[in-house]
Amino acid sequence: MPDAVMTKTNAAQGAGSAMLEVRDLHGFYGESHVLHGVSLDVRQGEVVTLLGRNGAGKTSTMRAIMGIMGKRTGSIRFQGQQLIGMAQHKIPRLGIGYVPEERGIFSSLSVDENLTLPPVVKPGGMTVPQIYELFPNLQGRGSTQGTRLSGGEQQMLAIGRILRTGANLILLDEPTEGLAPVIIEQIGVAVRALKARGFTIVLVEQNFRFAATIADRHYVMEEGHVVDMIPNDQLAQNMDKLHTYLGV
Amino acid sequence: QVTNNVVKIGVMNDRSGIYADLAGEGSAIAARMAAEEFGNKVAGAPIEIVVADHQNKADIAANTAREWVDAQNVDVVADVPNSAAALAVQGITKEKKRIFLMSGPGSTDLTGKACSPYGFQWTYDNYAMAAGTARALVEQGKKNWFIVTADYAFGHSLEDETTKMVKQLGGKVAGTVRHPLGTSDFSSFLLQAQASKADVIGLANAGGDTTNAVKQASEFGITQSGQSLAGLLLFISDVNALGLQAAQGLMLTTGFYHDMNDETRAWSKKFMEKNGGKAPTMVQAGVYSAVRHYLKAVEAVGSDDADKVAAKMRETPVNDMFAKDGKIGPNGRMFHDMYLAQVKTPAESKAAWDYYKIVKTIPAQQAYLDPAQSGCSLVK
Amino acid sequence: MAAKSQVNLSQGNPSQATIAVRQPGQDNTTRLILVGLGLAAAVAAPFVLYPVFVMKVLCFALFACAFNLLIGFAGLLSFGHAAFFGGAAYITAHAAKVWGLSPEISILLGTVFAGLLGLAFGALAIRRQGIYFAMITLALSQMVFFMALQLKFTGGEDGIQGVPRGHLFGVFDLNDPLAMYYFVLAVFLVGFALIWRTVHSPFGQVLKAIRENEPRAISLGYRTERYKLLAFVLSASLAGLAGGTKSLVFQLASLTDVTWQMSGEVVLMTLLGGMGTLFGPVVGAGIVVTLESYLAGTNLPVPVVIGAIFVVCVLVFRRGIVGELQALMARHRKS
Amino acid sequence: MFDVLGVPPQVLFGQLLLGLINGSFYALLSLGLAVIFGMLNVINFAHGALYMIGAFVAWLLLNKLGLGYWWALGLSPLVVAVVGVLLEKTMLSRLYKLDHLYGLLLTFGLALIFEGAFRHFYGVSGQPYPIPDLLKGGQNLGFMFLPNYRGWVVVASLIVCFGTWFAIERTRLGAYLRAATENPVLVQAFGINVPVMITATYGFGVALAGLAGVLAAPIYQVSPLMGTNLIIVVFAVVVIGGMGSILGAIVTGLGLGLLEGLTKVFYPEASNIVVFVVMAIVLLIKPAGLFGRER
Amino acid sequence: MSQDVILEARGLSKEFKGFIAVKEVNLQVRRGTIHALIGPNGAGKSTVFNLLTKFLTPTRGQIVYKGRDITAMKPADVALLGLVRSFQISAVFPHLSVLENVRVALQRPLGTSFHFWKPESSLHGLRDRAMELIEAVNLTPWANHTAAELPYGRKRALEIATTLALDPEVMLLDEPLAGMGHEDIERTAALIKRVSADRTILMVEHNLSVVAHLSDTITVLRRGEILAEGPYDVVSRNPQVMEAYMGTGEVGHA
Ligand SMILES: Nc1ncnc2c1ncn2[C@@H]1O[C@H](COP(=O)(O)OP(=O)(O)OP(=O)(O)O)[C@@H](O)[C@H]1O
Ligand SMILES: Nc1ncnc2c1ncn2[C@@H]1O[C@H](COP(=O)(O)OP(=O)(O)OP(=O)(O)O)[C@@H](O)[C@H]1O
Ligand SMILES: CC(C)C[C@H](N)C(=O)O
Ligand SMILES: [Mg+2]
Ligand SMILES: [Mg+2]
Repeated sequence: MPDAVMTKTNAAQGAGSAMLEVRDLHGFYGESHVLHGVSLDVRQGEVVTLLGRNGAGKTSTMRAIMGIMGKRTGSIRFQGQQLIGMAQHKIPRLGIGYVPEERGIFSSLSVDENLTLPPVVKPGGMTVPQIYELFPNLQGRGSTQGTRLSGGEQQMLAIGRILRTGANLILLDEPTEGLAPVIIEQIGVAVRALKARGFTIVLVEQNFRFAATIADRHYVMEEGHVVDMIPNDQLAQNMDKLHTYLGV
Repeated sequence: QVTNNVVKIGVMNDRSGIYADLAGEGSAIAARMAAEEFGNKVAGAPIEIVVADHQNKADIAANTAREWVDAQNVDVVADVPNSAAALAVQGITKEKKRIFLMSGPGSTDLTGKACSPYGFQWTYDNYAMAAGTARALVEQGKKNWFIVTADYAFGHSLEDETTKMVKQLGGKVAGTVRHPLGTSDFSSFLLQAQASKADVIGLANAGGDTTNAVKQASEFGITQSGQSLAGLLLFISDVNALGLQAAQGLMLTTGFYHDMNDETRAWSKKFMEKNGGKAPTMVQAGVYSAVRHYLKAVEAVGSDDADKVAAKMRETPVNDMFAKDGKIGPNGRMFHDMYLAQVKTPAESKAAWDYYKIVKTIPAQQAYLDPAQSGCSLVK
Repeated sequence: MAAKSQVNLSQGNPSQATIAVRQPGQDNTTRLILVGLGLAAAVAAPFVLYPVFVMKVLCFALFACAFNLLIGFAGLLSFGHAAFFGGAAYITAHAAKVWGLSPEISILLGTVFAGLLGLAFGALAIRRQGIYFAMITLALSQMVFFMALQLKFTGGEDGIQGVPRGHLFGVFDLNDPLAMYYFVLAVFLVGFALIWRTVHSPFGQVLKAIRENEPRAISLGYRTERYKLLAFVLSASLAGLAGGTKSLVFQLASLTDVTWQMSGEVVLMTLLGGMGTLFGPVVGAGIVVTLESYLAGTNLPVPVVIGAIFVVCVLVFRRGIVGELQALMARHRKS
Repeated sequence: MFDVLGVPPQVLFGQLLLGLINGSFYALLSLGLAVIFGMLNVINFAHGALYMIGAFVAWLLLNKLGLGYWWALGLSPLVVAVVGVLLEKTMLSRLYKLDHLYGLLLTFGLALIFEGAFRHFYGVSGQPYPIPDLLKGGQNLGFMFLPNYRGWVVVASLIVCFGTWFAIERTRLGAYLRAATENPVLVQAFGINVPVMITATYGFGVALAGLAGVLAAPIYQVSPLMGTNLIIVVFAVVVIGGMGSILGAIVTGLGLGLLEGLTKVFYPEASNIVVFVVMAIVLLIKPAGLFGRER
Repeated sequence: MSQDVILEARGLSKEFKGFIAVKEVNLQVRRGTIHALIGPNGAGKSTVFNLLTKFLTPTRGQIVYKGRDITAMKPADVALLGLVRSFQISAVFPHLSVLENVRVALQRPLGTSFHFWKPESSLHGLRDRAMELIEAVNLTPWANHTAAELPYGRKRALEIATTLALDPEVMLLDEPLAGMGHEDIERTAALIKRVSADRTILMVEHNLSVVAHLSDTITVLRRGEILAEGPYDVVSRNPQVMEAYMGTGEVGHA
């Protein structure tokens, strides 16, 4: 069924067809309890964004999914498999790729080494030439030290290296943070291209003008849980609501 | 009347280091054997024996001695192998008027510049070593020497006693090199010794240092190439550590050997039973002899007053399995015969610890320096 | 800086390379009471305990406090403080024995020497932080060790023995144990007071700031090297003061005081007592010294016990005794 | 024979060769330290103690089980590695979140414990360990007599050193190591089991120390303090080479060995401190060390 | 004209091992203005900041501040001359209280900072001034909390207060709004406007709407070189700038 008809409530029920299904997720950094019952669904081939103010818990949600957060309870199912309690390093091997907020390009590795670092976890990943095709800026920078690339190029590299692994769910955390508008557009182009190739994408964004150009649905987070879900084509109606959420 | 009604003997030596085998617990055992002969009571007071490990560190030795005397009223300190430590202890026992029975330390300063009215150097000293081993070798015509010296009080002293002796007999010392106490790799020192082309490489060190040096000398084909080695202070424990294969033929000077006569054999047998079958070194035998002599003096004067006891010890000759008619000089040197020995070949050795051939006996007067020349202020 | 290169499995801010440090406890009344009791105990001590032992404790306590000034308040871990402690001991001993100078002058010379040595070390080491700093100080102090081993005046393995205690200001005969004791106590108190003042001075404030965030301190116009260097020199000098005094107490200066094990020992004392607390090092020193002299009697291997304490402190007890107590009091005050 | 600067070549080359031999121990040990530091950012103060344990295991194998040198060469690095793994799992791993100085302090404490324990049971005097028959005897090189065994030590350590260097700098494994050093959490999030990698690295690093221990046994004898005497110099080597730099550790290790040899010829008194002098100079000119990159 | 130029870079260049991060930059910051430095990531903005404040030494070129060549100076000394910077990643003293954070900056001019024998009370005089500054960035309720407890936005505010405590003539702010939520952005922007009254500000910022309404002059960097300079509306219409930086503008920061 088309996203249009999907509302927040039946998003929860639509679990059956969901590729990623998060239920009542709680997350902690040592003492501090930062995720308070997050529930959301992502379906095969969708682009979904997490919107919310600073500290709303967007990054934490992603870290929780990847299992790189202190303690977490509740349920995270990926293609039916429970991720909570699974060994950290096994999670990515199911086919989940993570592009962190801070990009995480390695300065002690060349661009090529950075690109080929993440092990291939599934067949059907992109080849290095295909990646260069997708991100022309990276062409011929192969031997450059990773962190010598400019912020934007680093962002592309960070995304590119995940595409190689054949992961079919990709978590992008603020791909546009601190990027120049022109580069934001390039990233947008790339993400759409990925969607066309059938990748499923979860995207954290502050900048929803950008999000609006690529996403199918938007989850809004506040104080560590999801407070609303707005399909992209209903954005117009919900603008003012959204503005209050994000305090614009 | 014995102060606070106990005679406390502090046996201080290296219990964990390169001198542990030649002194260590063995010296404590020897001291206890002496006490037992007196039924652990003397002049009506019980004898108590405490031990401490000075780890070959002068400061630990000094602090222990100070605390023994100040806080635990120890009456007499015994052994203290390691001349540096012994010099430190001598300073304190002298100031605090306590008897000091030195069996381990070899430096002649202890009965020379640094002598004390309460200090007795019992078993051997570096002069005796030179007078024994060095003389013997020079007289065999090995006149050109190179000396490898342990870089502390003892080594320095042994180095110049040997040098004096060699020169005096018309030999020469081509060079010397100093190594830190407890060196594991002698290769670069031996290399210099080898380059010197000397006939004899004299090892002015002791215990583990000597055994290491000897082993590595053969590794670097020094002995094969015709230069001969001389352990200027070798103990039976060292020979045991080296094994006869490596040690055979070495000349050495000793104040005691367990297999000389029935008396020594009898005592040594008792000792070995208590000491896990290890034969007594001269240091350990010396501790027994010194402690025994001290206790006899206490018995005789019926007091542990240092001055009285020291005087008594001086006037009574020493007679036991260790020394026959030994005499104590004004500088605290105990004069007794020494023996020049050679290490047996594996073939010659019949039993465990059957290591030495006694080549000759060195009469006390030759073996030790005349107190008059010792430079000790107590001699007039 | 070192922290940038860390394997940091936490999400904590990696640019904070400073050891967990407690602020000195606020509770002043309890403090004053403690101080009062401490003083009383210190004055009475020689009548109850073996004076030489108490003097040893005081020397090491001062040594540890000096060290703590650096680790606790400037966030610099020096693994070479023995060089200052032992170096000063040699100078003092030599001055008193060979040059026949009076005790106070001899100690002063030792202290100054340590300060200058600190200046030299600092100049080299201050350029690096964290582990690098520790390694460099360690290596430099090892250099001092070998010099002590080889230079003539230090007497190598034998050390400088039979150092005369002499007459303080030409008046008080320090061979009298009590006189010596109160002299040492006075030295300790002076040193401790100086440290206390330093920590609570404008300079101390800047030190804290540098420890917290050096680039920011620079951007505020502080020439941070100079502050760290001054802290280092102060710490070194005080360590020297302790070492010089010790050499008179034991009338001996020896290699033991310049070994890296000695450097490690003072780290332990401080860690055990509580880094960055004013009284921690004193407590730590007291415990370690007592323990060592006690263990010497038993046939337990001293280094093993010491090492074990070290490990336990690092794993579960990082605040140290005083640190933990302060934390307790703090929690108490909250609830 | 001709003299070099008034020094008989016998002495000069002899000392250089001996220097090279010491150098290969420096190299092996500092290599282990570098690998560990590079990955865990821990200065492994226990390295000297583990080197000692390596030697002792060899000695025990011989005296308790009658297993000779060649067995020891394989087994004791293994044993040491196991010890290392246990240490890492039970203790070190709890400290990564904290300031690295705690790692230094912990391993310092461990060093005290190990050395103290062995010292308690075996005393500090060295236990002899025989040279394997295969390597007895020696070569007369004209300027000096080189015991075969010492020759072997040089060869063996060179092979191990450069093998390790290649594995880490030139292979994929190396890329993982370097990456995990920078950002373990992320590497983990790529599906690589970082904790295991870290543990393995520590195990490997200390195994190198263990190996050095076995190689050392026949030369330096087996004594509880054999590590203590060596480790600080090795620290200096690591600092000079540039902490964490593999190649730096190897090259500096061998280089300083030779330099020490030279000093022994021309100014023996300084031979103990020359390393530290060099360190001071290097730090003044290149604070990150000869091969180190400023991080 | 040039006499009211307070800070000037002449032919400033910085290479990192052959890689040129900043190339021949000539920059003139006029006294009393807010001057923005924008450009795509990696253009060299932060590097320029680091060069101007001497946290990096230029490979080539010269820096003139108030007619005086400061190219060879140490960063601390530059700060002493009233040229003070903030950092791209928030920089406070986490375990000091907010008050102490500000006071550390205030105490410097006293010249007693090396006096380890003076009591802390010698600093109490600074309290009132500190509180004023804290008020100015409305952190008063937080004054006695440690900086670590502050939320991100407040940390930036504290950082600005600390910088202000030095009463700098020129403030360099590196992405003062980066990673802030919208309400923080507005508050901080307002604050910057306020404090710009009697001083000069040079700032790096990606948030164009803020840049637009704050800055008098904008310099656009690209690959280490100056692409364009001038007031916002001029620069923003420059086709090169659009191509290199703004793009079609439809997805620029809200
Ligand atoms: N390592 C950490 N330790 C403790 N608390 C943390 C840690 N990381 C994040 N937090 C807290 O968790 C909450 C959620 O943080 P998170 O980074 O998920 O928010 P976010 O929505 O991603 O914000 P942003 O838009 O700034 O990325 C915040 O209150 C933050 O302060
Ligand atoms: N220490 C360094 N070593 C090598 N290259 C560096 C270094 N610092 C910066 N660079 C490079 O210089 C270029 C400019 O970096 P800079 O941080 O100035 O960019 P920026 O304009 O601040 O970008 P952003 O907007 O992302 O902060 C980048 O390509 C960067 O990779
Ligand atoms: C027991 C002896 C080997 C000690 C050595 N002779 C010394 O005087 O130091
Ligand atoms: Mg985030
Ligand atoms: Mg920047």
